[in-house]
Amino acid sequence: MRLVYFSWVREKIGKGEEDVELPDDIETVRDLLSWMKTRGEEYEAALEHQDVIRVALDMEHVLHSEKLGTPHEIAFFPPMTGG
Amino acid sequence: MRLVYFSWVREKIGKGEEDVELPDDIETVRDLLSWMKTRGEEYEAALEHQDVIRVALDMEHVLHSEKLGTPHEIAFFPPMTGG
Amino acid sequence: MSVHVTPLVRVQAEDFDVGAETALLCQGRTDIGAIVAFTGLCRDEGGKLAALELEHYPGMAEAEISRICKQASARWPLSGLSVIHRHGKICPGGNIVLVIAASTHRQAAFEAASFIMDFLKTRAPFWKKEWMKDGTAGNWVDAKEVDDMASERWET
Amino acid sequence: MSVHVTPLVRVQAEDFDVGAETALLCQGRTDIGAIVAFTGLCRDEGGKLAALELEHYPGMAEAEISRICKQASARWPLSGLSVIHRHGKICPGGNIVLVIAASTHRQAAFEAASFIMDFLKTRAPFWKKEWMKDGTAGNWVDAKEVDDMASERWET
Repeated sequence: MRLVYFSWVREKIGKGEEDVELPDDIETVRDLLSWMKTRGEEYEAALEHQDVIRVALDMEHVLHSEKLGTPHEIAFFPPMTGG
Repeated sequence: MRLVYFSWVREKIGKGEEDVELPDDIETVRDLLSWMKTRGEEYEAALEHQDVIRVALDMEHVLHSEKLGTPHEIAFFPPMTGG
Repeated sequence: MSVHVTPLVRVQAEDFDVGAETALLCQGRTDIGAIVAFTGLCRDEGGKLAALELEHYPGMAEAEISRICKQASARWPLSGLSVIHRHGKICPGGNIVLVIAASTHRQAAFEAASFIMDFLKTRAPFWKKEWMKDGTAGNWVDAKEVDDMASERWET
Repeated sequence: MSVHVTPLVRVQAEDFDVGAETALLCQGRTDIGAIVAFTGLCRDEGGKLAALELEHYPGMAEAEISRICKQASARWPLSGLSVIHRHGKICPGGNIVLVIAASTHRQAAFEAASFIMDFLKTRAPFWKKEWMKDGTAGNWVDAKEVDDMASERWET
């Protein structure tokens, strides 16, 4: 699974993207976030305020309650500040 | 007193401007409009629907109830359709 | 929060360029966050219209637009304001009016430009005559009730 | 009354020109009555800011802007729509975003442009980092609650 990170999530994790094998028991986006935080202190720091973290599956915004499914790419980032 | 006309008011009266001596007993813009209509059938036709006619004194919109005062220029025209 | 701006107001037969006018308004400024440029164009009315002829009241047109700009400046914190209104014959696709409102924040720029357009329609002394493709003598365009309503909504 | 438009969506490092983009949108058209062009610019924050750095999510940025445009087209009868969002380092006074909405009538053009801007702020994957003149490492700009409120007002 391809994971991509942006803005201060990227900076805190220390990389912009990586390929990761996810455990089988992850059902929702929220489960994924919880598991991500166990992957090391940089992940824990980046995803600490879990509620503000936005997640996109294959470039579409999803709620944390959404089923994860089998996307090609999962993105993690803070609230957007464009425009 | 300089009178100026625009749009179909100008076309119906048949001229764009004229200098006119006003009678002494005109107090309001409404009095002026009533008197104007007595000046000939072209004026009567142009100002027939008196309520829709807009009047400006020295280039400022006024209500028909306004006192006429002593402006240099009085303009008569239909509702505006610019923009 | 009231920012004093000197609005640029022009009534002219010549065409205008939204890019050039926007650049002029921003020249050397680094405090502007939002610019809303409204352009009003001549529509062909389903292919029937040959041209619009815009008559105006010289002097009062500029004065009335300036009064509308002053009201907008008093109501919203604007960094810049330009209004250009054309007169004379304008063909379908041609520009009629340009309103540019600049501000620190977008909401002020949007509202000021919309406010100015609503009042230009109902207060600025311009009249449109239609010249049709079939050669019939032009009719004067009727004022629209919807425009009166649009300007009245700002009174609340 | 729904007019099908193909929105022009571009995410680019290069600057844009509001005049050229407006001309492109109107090219050969005689049915457009109103164009609203919104330009968002980099402010200097009282002289303290050296530059904004805009990070974006390539692919999703274009996709999300296209989704926002589609919603606007479904909601208002638009004749044309262009959205350009820049990324990379942008100095004070520089352009960040351009939204052009064209319609037969002005209200649709104003509302569509305003709607698109509100949703660009809250949905398009861009993030701003501030680089200060005193050399301090940039902070990431915080999302504003006022922007969330602005996009929520369209839900009524």
